Amino acid sequence: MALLLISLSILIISSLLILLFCRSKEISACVFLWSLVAACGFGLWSALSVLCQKAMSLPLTGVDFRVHGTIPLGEFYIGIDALSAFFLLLFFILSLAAGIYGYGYLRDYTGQRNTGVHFALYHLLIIVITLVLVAKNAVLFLVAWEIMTFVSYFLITFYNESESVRKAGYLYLISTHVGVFCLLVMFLIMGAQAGSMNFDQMTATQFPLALAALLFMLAFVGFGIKAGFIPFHIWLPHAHPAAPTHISALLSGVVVKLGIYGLMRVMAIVKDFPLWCGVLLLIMAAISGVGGVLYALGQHEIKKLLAYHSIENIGIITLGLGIGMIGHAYHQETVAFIGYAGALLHTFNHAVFKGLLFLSAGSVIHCTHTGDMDHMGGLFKLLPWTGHLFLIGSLSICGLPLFNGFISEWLVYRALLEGVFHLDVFGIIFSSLAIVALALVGGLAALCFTKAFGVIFLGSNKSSEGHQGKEGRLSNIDIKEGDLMLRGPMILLAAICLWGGLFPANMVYFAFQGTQAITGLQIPFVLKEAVINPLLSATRVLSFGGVIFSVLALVRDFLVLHYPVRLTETWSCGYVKLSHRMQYTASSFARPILKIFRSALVFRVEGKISKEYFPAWTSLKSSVKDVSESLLFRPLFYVIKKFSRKLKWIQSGHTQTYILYVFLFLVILLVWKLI
Amino acid sequence: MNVWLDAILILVVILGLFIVASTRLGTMIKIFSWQSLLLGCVPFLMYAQNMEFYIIIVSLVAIVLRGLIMPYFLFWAIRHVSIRTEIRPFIGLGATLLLSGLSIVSSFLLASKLVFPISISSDMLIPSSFSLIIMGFLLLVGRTKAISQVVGYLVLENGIFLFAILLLRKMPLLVEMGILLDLFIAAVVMGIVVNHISAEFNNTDTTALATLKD
Amino acid sequence: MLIFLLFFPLVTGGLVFVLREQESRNRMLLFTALLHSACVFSFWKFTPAVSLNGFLGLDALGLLVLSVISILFLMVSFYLMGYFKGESDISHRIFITFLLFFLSFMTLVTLSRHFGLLLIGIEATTLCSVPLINFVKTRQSIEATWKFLTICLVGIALALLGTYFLAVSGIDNVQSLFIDKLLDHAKELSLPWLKMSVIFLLIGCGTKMGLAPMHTWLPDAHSQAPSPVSALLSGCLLNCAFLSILRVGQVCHAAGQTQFFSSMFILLGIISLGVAYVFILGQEDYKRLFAYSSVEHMGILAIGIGLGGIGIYGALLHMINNAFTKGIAFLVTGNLYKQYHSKKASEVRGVLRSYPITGIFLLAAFLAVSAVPPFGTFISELMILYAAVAGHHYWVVFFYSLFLALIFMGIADIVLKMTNSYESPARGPQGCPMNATVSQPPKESLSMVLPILFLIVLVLILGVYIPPFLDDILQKAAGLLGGGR
Amino acid sequence: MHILLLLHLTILFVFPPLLLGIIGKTKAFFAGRIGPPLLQPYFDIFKLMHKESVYSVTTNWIFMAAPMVSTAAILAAGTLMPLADFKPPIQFWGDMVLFVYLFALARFVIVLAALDTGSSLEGMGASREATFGCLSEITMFLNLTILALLSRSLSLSEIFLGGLSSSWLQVGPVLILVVVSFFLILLVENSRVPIDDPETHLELTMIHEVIVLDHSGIDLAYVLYGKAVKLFLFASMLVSVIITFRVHDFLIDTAFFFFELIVFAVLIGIVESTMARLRLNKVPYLLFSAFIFSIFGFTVILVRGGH
Repeated sequence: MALLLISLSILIISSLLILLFCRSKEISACVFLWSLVAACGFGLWSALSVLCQKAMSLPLTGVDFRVHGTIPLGEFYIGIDALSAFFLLLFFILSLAAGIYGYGYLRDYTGQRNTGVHFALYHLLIIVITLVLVAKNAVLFLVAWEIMTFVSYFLITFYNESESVRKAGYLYLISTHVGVFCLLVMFLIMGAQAGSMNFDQMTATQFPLALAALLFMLAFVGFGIKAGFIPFHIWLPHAHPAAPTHISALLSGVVVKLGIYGLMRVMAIVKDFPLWCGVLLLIMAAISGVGGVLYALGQHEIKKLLAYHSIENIGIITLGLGIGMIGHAYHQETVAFIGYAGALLHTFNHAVFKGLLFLSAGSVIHCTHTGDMDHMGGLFKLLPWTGHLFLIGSLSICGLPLFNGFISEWLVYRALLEGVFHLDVFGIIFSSLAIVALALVGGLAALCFTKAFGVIFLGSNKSSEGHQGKEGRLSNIDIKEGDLMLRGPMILLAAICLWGGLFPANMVYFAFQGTQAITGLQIPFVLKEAVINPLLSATRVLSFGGVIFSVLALVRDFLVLHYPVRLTETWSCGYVKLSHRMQYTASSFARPILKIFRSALVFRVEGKISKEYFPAWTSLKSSVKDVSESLLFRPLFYVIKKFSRKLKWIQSGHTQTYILYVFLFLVILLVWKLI
Repeated sequence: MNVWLDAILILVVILGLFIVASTRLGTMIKIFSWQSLLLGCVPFLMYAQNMEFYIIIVSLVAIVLRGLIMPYFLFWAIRHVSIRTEIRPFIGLGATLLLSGLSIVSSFLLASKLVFPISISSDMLIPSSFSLIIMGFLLLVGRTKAISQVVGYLVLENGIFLFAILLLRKMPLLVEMGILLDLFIAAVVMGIVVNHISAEFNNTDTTALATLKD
Repeated sequence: MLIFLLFFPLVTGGLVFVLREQESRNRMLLFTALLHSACVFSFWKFTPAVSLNGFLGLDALGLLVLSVISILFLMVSFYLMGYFKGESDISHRIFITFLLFFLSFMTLVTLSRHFGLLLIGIEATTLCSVPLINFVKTRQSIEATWKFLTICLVGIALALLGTYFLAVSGIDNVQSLFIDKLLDHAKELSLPWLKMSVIFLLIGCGTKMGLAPMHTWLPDAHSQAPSPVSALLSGCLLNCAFLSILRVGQVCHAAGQTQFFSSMFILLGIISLGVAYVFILGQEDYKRLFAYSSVEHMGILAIGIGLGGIGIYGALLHMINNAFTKGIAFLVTGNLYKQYHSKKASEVRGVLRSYPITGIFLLAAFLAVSAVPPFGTFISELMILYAAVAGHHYWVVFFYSLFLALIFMGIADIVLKMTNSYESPARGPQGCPMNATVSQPPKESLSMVLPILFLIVLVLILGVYIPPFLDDILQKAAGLLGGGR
Repeated sequence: MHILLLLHLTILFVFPPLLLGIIGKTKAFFAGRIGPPLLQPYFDIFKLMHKESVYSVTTNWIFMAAPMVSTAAILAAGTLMPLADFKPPIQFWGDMVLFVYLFALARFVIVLAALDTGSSLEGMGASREATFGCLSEITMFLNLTILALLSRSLSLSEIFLGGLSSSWLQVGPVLILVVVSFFLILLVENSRVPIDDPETHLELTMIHEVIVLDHSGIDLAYVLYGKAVKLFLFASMLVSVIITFRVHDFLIDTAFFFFELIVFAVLIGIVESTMARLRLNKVPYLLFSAFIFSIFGFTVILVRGGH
């Protein structure tokens, strides 16, 4: 705890220092960098020290820090339990990486805005997120939560010259703020029931099932908006592309995850929910997962694509949570433990690889000055570092073996399959549907990332003629790899991806620690072994694959030495004048699958195809409309606005009418109260 | 004695009806002046048996302020206004009269429901006070000229004063006088604002005063 | 002491009327405000004696409102020094005179222990604010003044009638309108008359307080008055009206009619929130925007009081927070108006870039108004919501949250466009005013910055820490209405 | 024990191309030709190893590494699969997920390699491969779930080595549905007729062949080999589901297993010879029907309570 407080005070002091020196760019940036490293270091240390605790006294707690009742209901009461520690771990890793990247990213920023203020806000964001994670008082939690929303709003709208960024920021702000009202009501109900706004007392309180269901619905909406569950996700695909890269990484890696954290916290507090809550969560998770990845397939802008993938991964995480809840409702704790652990681990993994992907996407955008994938291509040769790191990120996010995504998806699968074994018919139906959904999500994600990686980095460049030299390639001067400040954080994240995939035991153990904090139950040692040992076996399979790979590579090397190798143009199957414009684009790559799912999506292909024999030009454009945005929320906003416009006659401007209101209301009250 | 009191009260209400029915601003003010004078006499009749010094004072002040100074001041306020008739009220004259009639009936009904805790000299007093109040409201809501609204407000005030007479003994003099003075100043301020309006807008038609809206 | 507090501003007001120099008038204003606050602060330590035959007295409720008024008035008078710089007007003299009168009568409202006197105070504040609102004397301001005057006078007439009803209800036993006596004998009051009186007083004072649907004068008056006056209207005058309703509530509570009173108050509150939502969404005039937000916050106060229990504590806290918040908001609009010469939100763009300090203040005002932590408004609104939840008033919870969310949408849309946008068709590329005569955009003078900053700090502190002495008084005041934490 | 493992690996490494040979022979028989020798796939692979390698200038190392990675992944998957009575070298609770994901990894890299060339035709093939792959994956998972439910195990070795022995008696019809569904998936995954014709030369209609259009020499050899192993693994899986009967005699069981595989290869050959290729846009329907078969089977199990 002391370590965390040190880290917080470093952040507070340094953010003040940054503000003080914000006129001088160098000093503020320097202060930012070193304080960030120091604070994150202390923070990680504190988180790890809690996670590594051997003593399993339940409930798992660190030492608390408490300042008694300064305001009614609320008090400054923080403490790290394993759940907080787990999230702190991922949060500090990612904020360190994103922060260093941001330092490198903004160092040569020459715009008019003051980067010092931006850095200070970044520190502030770290502080409030830490507070959200360690708060043990609902009011403190809500305060930190709200401040976080607003601080991140200002970080998102860093480039607020453009209209779209402002709109995205506004959308983010209002949707999350609307969610906050659900949370307010939820925590207040808990508080009223427990007689205190402290989490400790709430945890000790028994909630009736009906009330638990109400709380769950409120939490689902309130935290779901932040987490980006599918009907509520509308802010997400707008906010991520609008924000500066390191902020999008943080947004997707941590801020969105706080919704998950909140849900877990509520589960830790309320514990017993009716079965249908878990089922609902599972269904919504499946919809989010599949929907998110389908929308991602339809995107041509890289950051938007990644944003929709966040929704997908939130879906996977929530699948774990949902099966955990169902298992808990059935009193099948094995299922619950593995489900929660899978959700936790995937949260961590997603933060890492999505951070990596966003940062490398940012580097790509930084170099090419466009986010449109259909204008990229062939960047692997020009940006080898970024390309390799993006590849690692892609492999991880698809959950392919060797990388950390596999481990957590495996846990979720495992939980679902255990669900198939341990539950009754009803439970089996839902868990197997969830398995299908998860499989579909996995497959589609692989499709989507082959598309993303292939279209961006492979092939040759597809940008329009004006942008490039005569050979149809970008002139190499344009595109330069970022320096160590940009590369370093990405390498760190990539290393964690690989480490998490090859040596999963530690992270799984940490996830179990978090699970104990959620359920409040001790996980039997046997179960831990039963989960971790298979993963170690999986590593053996992979190492076997590695051996085979090296043998194959040796053979190949040997043969290549002895037989000639020739370089030519790509074989064009006999077509002449194969131009780089004829390559498969992102749109064309995703078209078959989108056509298959067109009943579930609003998938549009617009274009003009000339009917002549020798068409001079044709153009095609495909787009995927966000159903919940265009069919649910836009009409809703429209109705709200329309309604308010319809009622404007109330303020007609005539004094006489106003006096009439007074009179009429008087009569109404008299009639109501006296007759 | 009660007969006289009842007669005066009936007269007051009828004068109220006259105000509601008249379109000429000057006439309205004059009738209002008469009404106020009559109201000023009510305390004398009511408390004839045990007259006290401060009741006389309050009544006299009311008579002077409401019956004499106020009409004079209102005349001053409309001196510069060219149009002196209410041309197009929001609620037509017939409708206003009808509503006033209704208001009288409903006031009697309402008053019959509410039992006054102590015995009072006339059971007409409360209903007539209520009907004056409602008539004041009708004028305020139905008329477009600022002056007629001021008159409406004053009629409403008269109704309240009528009610206050009931409580004349129970209220300290200070408060009673303060309220009277306050109401008087309120009316004066309204008059001044009307004057401002007529200076700025060249008439006192409040339909022009509807630019501030949403 | 109380009499001194009451008459001192009156005297200095008279003095100001005689003084010739604008500078010395300003100084007199500031001096009065300072002395007034000093007195009020001394009351926190030493409870003043009841004076004037029991007509004047100070209880916890009165002290709260009085302190708020005093602090806000001090800030506004400080702000006015900068606001009037470069504008020498003849009406300045009248303006300051009436400002001081206004202060005196507001003090009267907080001090009076008699319903009649209370009403006199309320009426007098209305009358004093007429010249304040009509300061600029344009057509619109006259119109606004007229509406303010008419509607409020009607309201006060109704309140007067309500007071008489109250007297009637106790005519055979209490025979007095002294608050203390009424409270002592509340159980003996005649019920139908009491109810009538409560309804009339609620409508009457509600008109003054700006509760919908009697709020109609409020946006006009607030938007047309000079910004410092709007701040006073919103932060002080509305609270005075609120206080008078609380007095009625006290009687109701003592008479065991809390339910009767609170149900109406909650209804009024929810209607106010709804009306605020309707007009805040898509509002074009930023002063009207904040005016409607006043309606909203009055609604919140009403709901809080209506809910009882911890809600009353919350409402009283919210009253303090709201007064300061509104002070911030309207003083900022004063700055904006000075800089952009327009009240249209669509003509104010890129404040953060052109005038960073005003921009940050505007953001702070926005955050405070929409109850974002760590501003104090958050805690008080939270407490009110807690009261609703704890009392199982789920419909109230629903409407409260819904309307607050919608209102937030509206305010955020407008204010964020004002602070953040950079291009505006009607203006230069940087969002600077196109007005060519203003070559150098006026920067904020110190006296137009410090008061706002002070208020912001105050609201921020209230958001994280409520000092024990304030807590104590709030408890006491809430206890008067049967509430508490 | 180690010898058994070694035998398992030997079968895994050596046997697969033979299946291709058998299929080729069968097809030739139906076409009335003699056809290539049974060992032709081995010859092909050997021949390709000695050929010149040609690389496009647009390609990166991904293009070269992809055949190796995919082959390695498929072989690694093979270590989880029981063959005949041979226990796989590695088995653990939940290895079926890894099994499927290793195939996904193999597909992933191959698709990337196709995109690496920057050819529009290979992009097309890659798009199709990825699309159909992700659709078949869900059916695959559902089928495996059914099998897991029936055998109450999450490990491939336990499922296929005796886990299903009693299921044919209890819910035989269900297993038939699963088998059909598996068979369809096998066809899709291994790009056989009627989904894809391995011998076609019209680029616009190809799926798998067009992906490896630019591969040559040793790389192509690896691709061919990997494909053969994949077919072998799928086939042995299917065979293990169909024939759960064991005599518990090591030699007989093994021989029987090989016999089944050969019969199966012949069966594929027959299907390929007798059916025409489907139109490309009909392929999803085939996949959906596979999915529906397995859903149907699943429902029956739930109703019957066979679990």
